[in-house]
Amino acid sequence: MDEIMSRKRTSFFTIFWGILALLYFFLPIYGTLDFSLRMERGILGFKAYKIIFADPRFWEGFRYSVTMAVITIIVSAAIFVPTIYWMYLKVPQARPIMEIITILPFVIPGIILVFGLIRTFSRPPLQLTTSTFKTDILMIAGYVIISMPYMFRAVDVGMRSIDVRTLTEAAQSLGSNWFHVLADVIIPNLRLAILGGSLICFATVMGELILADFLVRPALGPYMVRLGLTKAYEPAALAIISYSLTWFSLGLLQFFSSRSERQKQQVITT
Amino acid sequence: MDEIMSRKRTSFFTIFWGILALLYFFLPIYGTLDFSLRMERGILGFKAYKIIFADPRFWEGFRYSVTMAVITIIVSAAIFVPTIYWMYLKVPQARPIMEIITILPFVIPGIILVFGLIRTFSRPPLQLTTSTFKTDILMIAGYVIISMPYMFRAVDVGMRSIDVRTLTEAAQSLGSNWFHVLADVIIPNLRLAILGGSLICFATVMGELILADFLVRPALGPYMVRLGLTKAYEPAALAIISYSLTWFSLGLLQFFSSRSERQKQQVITT
Amino acid sequence: MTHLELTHIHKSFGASVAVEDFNLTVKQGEFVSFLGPSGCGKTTTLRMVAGFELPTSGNVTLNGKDLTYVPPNKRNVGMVFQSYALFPNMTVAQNVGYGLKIAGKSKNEIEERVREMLSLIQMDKFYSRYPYQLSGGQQQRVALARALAIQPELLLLDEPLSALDAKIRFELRQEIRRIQQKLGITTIYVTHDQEEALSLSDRIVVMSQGKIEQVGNPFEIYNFPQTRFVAKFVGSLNTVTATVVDPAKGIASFDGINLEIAQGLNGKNKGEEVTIAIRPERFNFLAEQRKENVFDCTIENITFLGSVVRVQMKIGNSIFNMDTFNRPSLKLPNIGGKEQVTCSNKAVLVLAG
Amino acid sequence: MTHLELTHIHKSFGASVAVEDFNLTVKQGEFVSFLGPSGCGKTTTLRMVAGFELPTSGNVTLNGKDLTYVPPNKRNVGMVFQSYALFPNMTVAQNVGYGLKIAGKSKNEIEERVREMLSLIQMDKFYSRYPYQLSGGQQQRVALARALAIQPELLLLDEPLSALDAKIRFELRQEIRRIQQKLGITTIYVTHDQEEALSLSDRIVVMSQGKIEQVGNPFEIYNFPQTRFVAKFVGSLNTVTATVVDPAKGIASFDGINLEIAQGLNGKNKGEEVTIAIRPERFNFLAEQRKENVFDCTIENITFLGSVVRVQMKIGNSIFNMDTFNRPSLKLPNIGGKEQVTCSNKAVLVLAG
Repeated sequence: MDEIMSRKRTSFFTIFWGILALLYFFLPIYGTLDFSLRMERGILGFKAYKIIFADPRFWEGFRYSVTMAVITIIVSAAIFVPTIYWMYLKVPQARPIMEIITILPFVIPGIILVFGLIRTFSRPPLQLTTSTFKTDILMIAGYVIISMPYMFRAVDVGMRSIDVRTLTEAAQSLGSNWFHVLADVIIPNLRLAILGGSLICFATVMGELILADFLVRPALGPYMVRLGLTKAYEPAALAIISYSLTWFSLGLLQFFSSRSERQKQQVITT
Repeated sequence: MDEIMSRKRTSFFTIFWGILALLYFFLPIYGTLDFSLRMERGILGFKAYKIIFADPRFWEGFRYSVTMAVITIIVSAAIFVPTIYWMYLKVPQARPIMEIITILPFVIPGIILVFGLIRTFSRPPLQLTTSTFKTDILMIAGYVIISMPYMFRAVDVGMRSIDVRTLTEAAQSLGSNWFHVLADVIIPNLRLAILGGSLICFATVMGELILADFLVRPALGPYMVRLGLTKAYEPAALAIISYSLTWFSLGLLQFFSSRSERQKQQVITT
Repeated sequence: MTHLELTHIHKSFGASVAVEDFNLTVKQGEFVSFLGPSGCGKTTTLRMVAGFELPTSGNVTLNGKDLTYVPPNKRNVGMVFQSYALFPNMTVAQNVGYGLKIAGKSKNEIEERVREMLSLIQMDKFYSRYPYQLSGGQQQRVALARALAIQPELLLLDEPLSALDAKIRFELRQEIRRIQQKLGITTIYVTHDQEEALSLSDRIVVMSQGKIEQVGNPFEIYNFPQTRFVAKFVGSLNTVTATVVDPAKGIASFDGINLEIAQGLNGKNKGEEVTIAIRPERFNFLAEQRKENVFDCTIENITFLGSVVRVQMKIGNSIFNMDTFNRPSLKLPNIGGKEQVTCSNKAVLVLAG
Repeated sequence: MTHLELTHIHKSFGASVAVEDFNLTVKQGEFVSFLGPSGCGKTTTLRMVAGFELPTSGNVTLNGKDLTYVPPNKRNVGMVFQSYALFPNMTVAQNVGYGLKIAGKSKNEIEERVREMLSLIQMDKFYSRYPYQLSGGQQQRVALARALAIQPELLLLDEPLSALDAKIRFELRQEIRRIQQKLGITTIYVTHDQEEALSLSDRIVVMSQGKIEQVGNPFEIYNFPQTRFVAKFVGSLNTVTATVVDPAKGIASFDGINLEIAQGLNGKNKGEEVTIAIRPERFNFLAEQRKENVFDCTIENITFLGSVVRVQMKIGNSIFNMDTFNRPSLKLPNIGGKEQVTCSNKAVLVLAG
């Protein structure tokens, strides 16, 4: 009897928190969705969405941000995967320093970071704001910093779940050189971690506002804000579009991770 | 001989990456610092800082943001510590869901989140924008969401480093009730984790821009942006002040963590 | 004198049954081990005694009081965990004194009791140390002292030595037995290590798949296993399938070789198949004239196991192991050589099931 | 016939010395174990043979070729790790074939060799499984097959069984020995488990604090330990400090009791103190008339250790352990009772150092 009570209590608490979380997160989303569909008085319709999809500036911003996000992901992965691998293998004592460095973008307010970047690189000797191409390089550099915590953490967690050192030695004793160790053994086992980091990276860049705004580049973030200051229904529709994209990405991630989560766990417990 | 070479190669790479990281992070900071001291032509001086410290709006924003940050930290900790403890103890299978939920603020662009919040709570039935007090409640709610990933992750990592379940059972078998288990055993061992989460929370709220801007509250973020749009030297000084605060907090965190890092590690390895 | 009683304990998690109809009576001061492989339900049973799990049905009674639904913090039962579970934020003294502090004892009383417990485990000097400053063995001693400080009516140990090195395991085992005997505290000890169970216990409960296989003292468990599982799990064993030749005289045969069995084959029929077991150490090289149970064998392999030398030999078409003590004067046969070995008819076990 | 040679190997990490003047010659096809407690330098030595560490000074020679500075991927040495280290992203077949793929072998050749290796470890059916679908023991078998697939000149095993359960450890031990003997591959095996080293090896290198204590076959190591460390580390041991009474006849005494020592006390002076060691299994209850080494004792304690019963007894003022096999017919003395025990004068060891 007592056990049944305890069971009930457990599920009561679980349900309670679940509902609270749902309300907290989904009430705003529901409100936004509802609002976005009411552009035409009295009927629910997709007019706001149609307006957005018809706006060439939306597509420009979307294309630009996607491009920037993809480049950012490639640069981040190319920097962090070998660096973290090297750290795990040769200088594990450097980990605390790496952690501090990669936590900085969390801790230093975004605006400050952007001010610093612009201040430094908009004057000689390193003037990078003279052409859009150079400015884009500066954008990427900024995005890499901003998304660094996510990429570092994701790859770090991935590395920690495999025994980097022993796997490397096993591969070496079978004749592998460094390139083969990375390509055959390390990266395939980090696929999920890199994918996870990339998705968060992607979302961060897609929503980034300040850097693009200050460097006057046609990204999606400033477009959304401008829309928000002048229109009523369109920003809501845009928010819903953005949400959907995000959920789709998260769904992908969850799909891949649940498929291989059991693998990982079993590898660890045996 | 070969070993000496290998040693040299290791330290070469370490130094190479170290210098690169330094340049990447500290060049902008140095640039900002240098610029902030040049308000008076030809001499290095603290004029820009004096102007900021003399501005009552700076102090207003500072006081407001600090208050908000402290309340956010208290609310976050009060929500997350018991919830995560409960999750570890009773519903470990809920972890993936919790992770997804708490990653949302990373993944959903900040502006969207803010739009959603404002859209929902500025209309009946839950109109919270009618008085500054109610708006501040909305601010806190938003800040708690925005800083949720940091708080959750920090507490989660802390919980993982202790054996929550066995410690709880040990305390129970010695006569402890739930309150004592939390107060005597769990929270003291999470002090560092909570401190770390709180500091990042603090930094996030201090630098937050969009929520405060849209809800028209006198926080530090909007003040900095306004300053950045109209002045040249003062924002740089403000950036340096903010940096110093951040580094001071990080230093504190590092001081506490290095003191007890060895403890933790030894507990784990023995 | 019955102290702890478990009656018809049954525990299932969803569809899977963890413990089935577990009945046990433990006397005041007795040291009882639950022995079995992982997943046999021994830890689940212990956790039901501690109150961390509730039985699906059945009752736990301590000193005549029904504890089945009493929460763990009201049971006055001391528990020692495999992972030590010392509170990392407290010193050794604070750990040991924690239960007394919770019970609202006075500072002086706590201080005195902590000193007493630390002297019992011979760790007086470690009073102000933190757990991370101790070795695994020292931590487990402190955990033991902490569990005993509250003067529990019952001491529960859940594989307390599994995380330790062989040498420390051996030392601490003796320490646990010494303290248990000194305090005369009723103790339940969960382990998968047969040597621990045999060397520590007054009685052993051998479990498999949620059920009790046999309850008995170490001598009985080792020398008179009642089921095939117990025989296989405790110690090593040669088994062979034999055919009953003469149930009355206790004779069975395998590969055409007759075996005399002192315990007899009552209730078996001629021609029936039985499983015969002989422990490796019960074989000897033939030294004197004997008639019964003398076997011709071919030596297959010889392995040093430390103090014991294991000789693998073929009798008929079956492989048997023989263990003898390793001594420099031992004249080991050649591999491939023919020898004669013997074993007492009392050494031949007939296994049930 | 010298296959692997380690000469004057010395390794230090900063100020701490891990291995000191290590010299060893291993013959083609020999199975050599490095035995010692953790931190004794055994794994470091193995890693220098594998090429994962470079010696501070000294040389590693294989088949007459100096390997000291050859990188690990050019050594053609197979390695098996304690943690299995299978590649989680590859199937069993891909794991086993990986070294051949790297070596640029043809698909058919790889396929054939993989099948051959899987049949050697009796895991043909697991061809397409992933590591996470295997038990620990199966994973370690695959790791062994993977290391052997490249037909290495040398097989190195670093505590390969430490992560496994007792029963599987025992099985896999025999499997490793069988495969090693079948292939005749020179093997170095690192372990802290004396039973593993004794049962597997042709020769054992006992190490302590970076130095070789003794090199010998299992019989020599167990029965004729040359140093106090070896005697204590391998098997259990009674030690007592005795005074030399008659160096010529080999008589020493402790607590006023004389001991006859077959190996003699040459080079010792009368009145000098020596450390005497007797293995517990060398004692016996007095059964026949004897003169030398008969001791009056008081029984202190009796412990079952499974197949062995350990009797703790006091001779003079010193505590000794005696081991006898556990058998139902065994008449155990009463605790506190007086008995007479004896041991051969050949059983008494005099320890150096």
